[in-house]
Amino acid sequence: MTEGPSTHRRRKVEIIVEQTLAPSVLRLIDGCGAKGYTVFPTSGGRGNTGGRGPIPVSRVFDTVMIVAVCEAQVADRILAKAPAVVGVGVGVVWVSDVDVLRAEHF
Amino acid sequence: MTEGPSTHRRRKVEIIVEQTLAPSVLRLIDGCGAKGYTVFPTSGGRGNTGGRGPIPVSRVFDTVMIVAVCEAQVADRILAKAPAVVGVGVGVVWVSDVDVLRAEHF
Amino acid sequence: MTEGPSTHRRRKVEIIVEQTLAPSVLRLIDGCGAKGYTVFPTSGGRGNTGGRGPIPVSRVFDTVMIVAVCEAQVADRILAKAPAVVGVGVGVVWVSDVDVLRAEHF
Amino acid sequence: MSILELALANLTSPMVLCFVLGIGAGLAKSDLDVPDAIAKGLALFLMLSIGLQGGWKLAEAGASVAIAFDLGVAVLVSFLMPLPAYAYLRYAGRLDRENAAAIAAHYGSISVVTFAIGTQFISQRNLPFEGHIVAMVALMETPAIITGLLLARSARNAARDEDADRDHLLREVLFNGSVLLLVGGFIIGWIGGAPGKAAVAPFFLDPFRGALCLFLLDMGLVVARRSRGFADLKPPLILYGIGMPLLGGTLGAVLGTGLGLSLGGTTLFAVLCASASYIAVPAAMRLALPRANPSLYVGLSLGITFPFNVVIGIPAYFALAEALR
Amino acid sequence: MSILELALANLTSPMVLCFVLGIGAGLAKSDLDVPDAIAKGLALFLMLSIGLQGGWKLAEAGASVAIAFDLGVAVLVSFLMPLPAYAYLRYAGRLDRENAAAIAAHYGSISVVTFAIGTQFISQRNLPFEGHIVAMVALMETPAIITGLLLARSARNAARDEDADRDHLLREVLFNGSVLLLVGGFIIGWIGGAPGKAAVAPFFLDPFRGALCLFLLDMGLVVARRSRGFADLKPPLILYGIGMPLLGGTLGAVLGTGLGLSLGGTTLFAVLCASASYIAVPAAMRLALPRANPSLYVGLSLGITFPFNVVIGIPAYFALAEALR
Amino acid sequence: MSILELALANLTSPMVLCFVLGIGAGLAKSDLDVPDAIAKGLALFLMLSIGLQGGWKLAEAGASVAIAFDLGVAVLVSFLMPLPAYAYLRYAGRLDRENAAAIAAHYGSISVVTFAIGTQFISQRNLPFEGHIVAMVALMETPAIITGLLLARSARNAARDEDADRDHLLREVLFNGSVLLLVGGFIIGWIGGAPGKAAVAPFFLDPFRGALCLFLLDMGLVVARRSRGFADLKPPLILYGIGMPLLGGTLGAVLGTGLGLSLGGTTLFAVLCASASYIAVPAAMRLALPRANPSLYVGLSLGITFPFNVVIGIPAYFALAEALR
Ligand SMILES: Nc1ncnc2c1ncn2[C@@H]1O[C@H](COP(=O)(O)O)[C@@H](O)[C@H]1O
Ligand SMILES: Nc1ncnc2c1ncn2[C@@H]1O[C@H](COP(=O)(O)O)[C@@H](O)[C@H]1O
Ligand SMILES: Nc1ncnc2c1ncn2[C@@H]1O[C@H](COP(=O)(O)O)[C@@H](O)[C@H]1O
Ligand code: NA
Ligand code: NA
Ligand code: NA
Repeated sequence: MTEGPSTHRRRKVEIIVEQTLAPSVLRLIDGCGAKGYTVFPTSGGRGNTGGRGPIPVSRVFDTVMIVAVCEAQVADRILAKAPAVVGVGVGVVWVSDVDVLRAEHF
Repeated sequence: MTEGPSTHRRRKVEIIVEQTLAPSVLRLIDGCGAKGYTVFPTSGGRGNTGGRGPIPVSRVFDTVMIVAVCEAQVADRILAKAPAVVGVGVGVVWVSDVDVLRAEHF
Repeated sequence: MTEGPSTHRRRKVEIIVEQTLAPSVLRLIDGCGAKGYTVFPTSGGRGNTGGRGPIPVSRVFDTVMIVAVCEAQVADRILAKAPAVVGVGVGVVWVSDVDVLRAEHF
Repeated sequence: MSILELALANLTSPMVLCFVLGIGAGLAKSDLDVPDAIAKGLALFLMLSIGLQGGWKLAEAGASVAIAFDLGVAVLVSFLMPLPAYAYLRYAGRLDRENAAAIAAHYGSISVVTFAIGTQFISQRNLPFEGHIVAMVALMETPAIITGLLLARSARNAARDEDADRDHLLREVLFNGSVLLLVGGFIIGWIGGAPGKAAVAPFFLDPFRGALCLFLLDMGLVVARRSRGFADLKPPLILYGIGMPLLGGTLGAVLGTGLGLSLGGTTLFAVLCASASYIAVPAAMRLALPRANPSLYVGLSLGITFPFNVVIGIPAYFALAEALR
Repeated sequence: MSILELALANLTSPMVLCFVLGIGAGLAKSDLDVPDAIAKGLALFLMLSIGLQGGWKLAEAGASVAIAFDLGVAVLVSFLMPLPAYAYLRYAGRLDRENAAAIAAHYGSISVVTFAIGTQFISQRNLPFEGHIVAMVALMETPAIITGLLLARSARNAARDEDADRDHLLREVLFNGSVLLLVGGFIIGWIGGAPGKAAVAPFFLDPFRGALCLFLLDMGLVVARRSRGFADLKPPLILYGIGMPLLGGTLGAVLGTGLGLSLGGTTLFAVLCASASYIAVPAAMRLALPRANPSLYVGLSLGITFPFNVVIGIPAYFALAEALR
Repeated sequence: MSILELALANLTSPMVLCFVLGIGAGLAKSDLDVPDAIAKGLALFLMLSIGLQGGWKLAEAGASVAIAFDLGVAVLVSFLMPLPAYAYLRYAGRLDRENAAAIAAHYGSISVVTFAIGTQFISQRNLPFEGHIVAMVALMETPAIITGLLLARSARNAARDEDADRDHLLREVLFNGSVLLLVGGFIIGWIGGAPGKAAVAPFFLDPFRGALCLFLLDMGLVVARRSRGFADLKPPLILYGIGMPLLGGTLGAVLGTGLGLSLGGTTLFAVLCASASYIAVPAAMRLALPRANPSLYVGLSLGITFPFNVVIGIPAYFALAEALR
């Protein structure tokens, strides 16, 4: 596995939820000790609870993707607590490895 | 490789195509047996066929990214069939490993 | 590690910066020899320099994510030069492995 | 004019025809599409404009104790309307507590767009209406959410970060955007009076109906595109989606007449009682009752009750209000 | 007035100047930018408004058999115009079948924005025009796509999910958004007549030219920003981008005069024949002929023909129509 | 009318009340939200409209040497105003060179929205103003950026791709969108004159104040939502945020009177001198002085000076201009 100059192994947690739940997820991520996150808009998708395109009048059901890159223990804590938030409603969670520059940021 | 609590190895397929082709790609993904996907807007990019920023009058050439997390065999099937759709026009495809929560969703 | 039919190992560099810096980053990526990139809008995030939601009057502080999939050496070059651009202001950089179709595109 | 003639006249208005065009385009799977930002911008415009128009009317007419009494009645109606709805949905509709409560909350609340179409129906007939009806629009948006939550009581999921979420919900309910725009516009209109009106009428008043057309085009598209999700609606629920507005409209017409409102005001109060929320309440329910099925509550309020009110309900409530005088 | 005077007068209109401002800003690499959603919202507005205006005119004038005949001629022209275009592009332009067919299809179709500028040119001169010209706009959008596909025939890629794609294409062609808005607006205007017009004119009629200015500002930016892609255009193609609208405009002026249209109507029919699509047809071609090069077809229709028509073509077709009377 | 009465009258205008509504909604953490695209679309509209209005006025009044002299004075003021600001910020505010220079640049430049509110304040009083004041708006946007950069001099980061970035900055400064819209609109208005005005006034002139209301609602939301970041502002900086516009406004009123501008024109020139940029200059500073803290410069110009000017400053400069006659 090629490594760039002075990178550090971290975990990238990606969570897709309805935007109504996004604040709860962000609180959860903060609470687990992640130093940052980024929120991305989606144009819709399909999953177990059916398709969800953008529905202009009521954006309630739109989904966002929340990405947090963090240390492995933090990621484990997020994964352990995530089902309580994304388990009830709509949502998927996955995690993968990344190598970061400027490790103190993560 | 650190694994979060009770996660399951899957493949994440990412496809960038012009949005005109998106419906064909989504049909292909469905047809290969993926249980879900998410579509993301892009703000443009550059590739073999030149740069493509947002062109307001005619959104035809705008690209989207389609992400599907699925079992390895499903991913292989998608990769095998993708060139027929993305081969002609504009488009790139890549795939990587992720660990998912709630395996039954993928 | 499962590999799809005829894929090729590459590195995916992901950079989140304020959009004012995006042109500098894209020039850097081009200069390092990447054959393409894609820019994604974000809906905001939080990091070392505080939270940044969308601020309609002045989009200066909005961030974008730039994704470039490229050969390992190109990625190393980007990582080596990135701190000069993202080091001063706001920004994070990470990199991971992906397997691409149509290797000649990357 | 008979109800049928009224309904026909209503059907030839550009507003209703644009709604029909949107439905047609959506069912034909056309690529016609109103960008989100435009739809949201139009909604902001319509709500602020409705608020201003109410304020200007009140500035002309002046405030009074009678008005405060009317407003109190409106709030009470919004609190109580979910009760019969819940009873029907639990027993005739055979729904669980959470779904029944979520749907019931939608019908105690109101639909600003239905109200806007109602005002155009009234002003096409050159009838006046009381400015404080607009204050009712704002006041009736949220009380039913509380009734709904009380009905669903302990059904919420215990595992989640309840306190933070409750705060979030409270803020969403009290300071939700449409309520602030309606109330804010109302007060701005009231304070500014005639000079304020003269300054901004070319933006907020004259183009109102045209903007409503474009918004209804989008609404039609949305209704048609969500219609697949409406397939979950069984006959007793569809019956509810038509019967409940008729019940609410009748109640509103009777109460409005009793309160001594004008013909226009009575009709609009009936429209408020008959209409169901599909913006503010779904957002609150998604947060507070995540296990309730949105296809049911959005399906009923947006897919059945909204089109029914736009095409048939409004002229019917008007005819009833006229008959009751 | 000579053609030159007409062209000069045209050049001082705010619409054309806004287009020039957009081109200038784009060439200077300014950060000036019209958000996508606004550009799309303006396009919706313009198309619905054009449809309504046509419908209102028809409601005043009344329908007739002569009108149906005019419409038939317009459809026929749209079907046949790609033929000479294809011949030129294949033999003089030395293009392959797919590219030639794709470009030809664009010129059988029409540009709604060019038409909108034409209507403003006409109404600035206080000339009337027939309402059913607007129906022609809708009817001429799509027939040329079929001719184009027939010309390109088996050139499509066999590996793709053809049936589903053909369905998709058919739906896109038949129910494409701009056709639905034009036809829908036309019918809504026709049904609603004068009362409908009174209700929504402050939104759809009075601000029309101003909205067109903002839209053309964006068009100018787009043309300038895509101009690097236009570098692929060789002299025979550039010649085509100017010669083809002149041919189409002349044909339209002659046919319009022959059909007995008014001066305004004849000019606008000429504008339709002269203009080339850059919204609906590129979308269809991208799907149906993915191997055709979009830089060529968008470059020609948007980069050469559109500016040519806006600045020089429209006054020229008007002068010709006047001379033919 | 005393300053207090003027301020009170100003406070009941729908524009200012909408700003207050936005601030209230933002502080209450309401979900009220103006989509980005709408806010940006409104900004485009307002700037193009201001440009056009100036051009139409100039077309009526005619150009002259005196006008060119006025414009020269305006440019000079914009170049020099950062100097006293920088001195204060360095010594009383105890800021480092880069932050002091960045903030100073903002106050030499202007705020188009503050200017727009000023024009409405003036026209509500039926006072005329000179069309070329609008040219000043465009001319005063950017000179202060250069002064700011000279003050910060070698403070830039050497590691970055300086040449390319300097090019980028130069282009951003010279061809920045708002300057192009103001200048472009001005020229289009000037060339088009009365006929151009008649064509587009229903879009660009009549709805201007209403559109400004919606834009200010959004501004209020932004100010309130960014207010947490303003907490970094220490008392000497807050004093600066109020004292600097008072200094600028006084200078402007004196100079304007000296130049022989009308009462309206003098007030507006004072408003320009008093206002601080929060769109063009932050963008330039972010690129040129990345180490300067945006919370400081945006906090001051948007969080302190903008609200101060809107609520108190404009009436005060008007009263001063009146007193100086
Ligand atoms: N750990 C992280 N995970 C995901 N995104 C991050 C992370 N840290 C920072 N970001 C993103 O990068 C932006 C700038 O980060 P910073 O330079 O640390 O303020 C933030 O606004 C986030 O969008
Ligand atoms: N396998 C998947 N791959 C990518 N995105 C998915 C997948 N499954 C679900 N999603 C996304 O998550 C959202 C909610 O999924 P669900 O809770 O399964 O309905 C969907 O609308 C998709 O946007
Ligand atoms: N190496 C790459 N890394 C990231 N995105 C890419 C890359 N190559 C192409 N893309 C994206 O895919 C689109 C189409 O690429 P192409 O078909 O090569 O022109 C581009 O506009 C980019 O958005
Ligand atoms: Na109700
Ligand atoms: Na044509
Ligand atoms: Na200033």
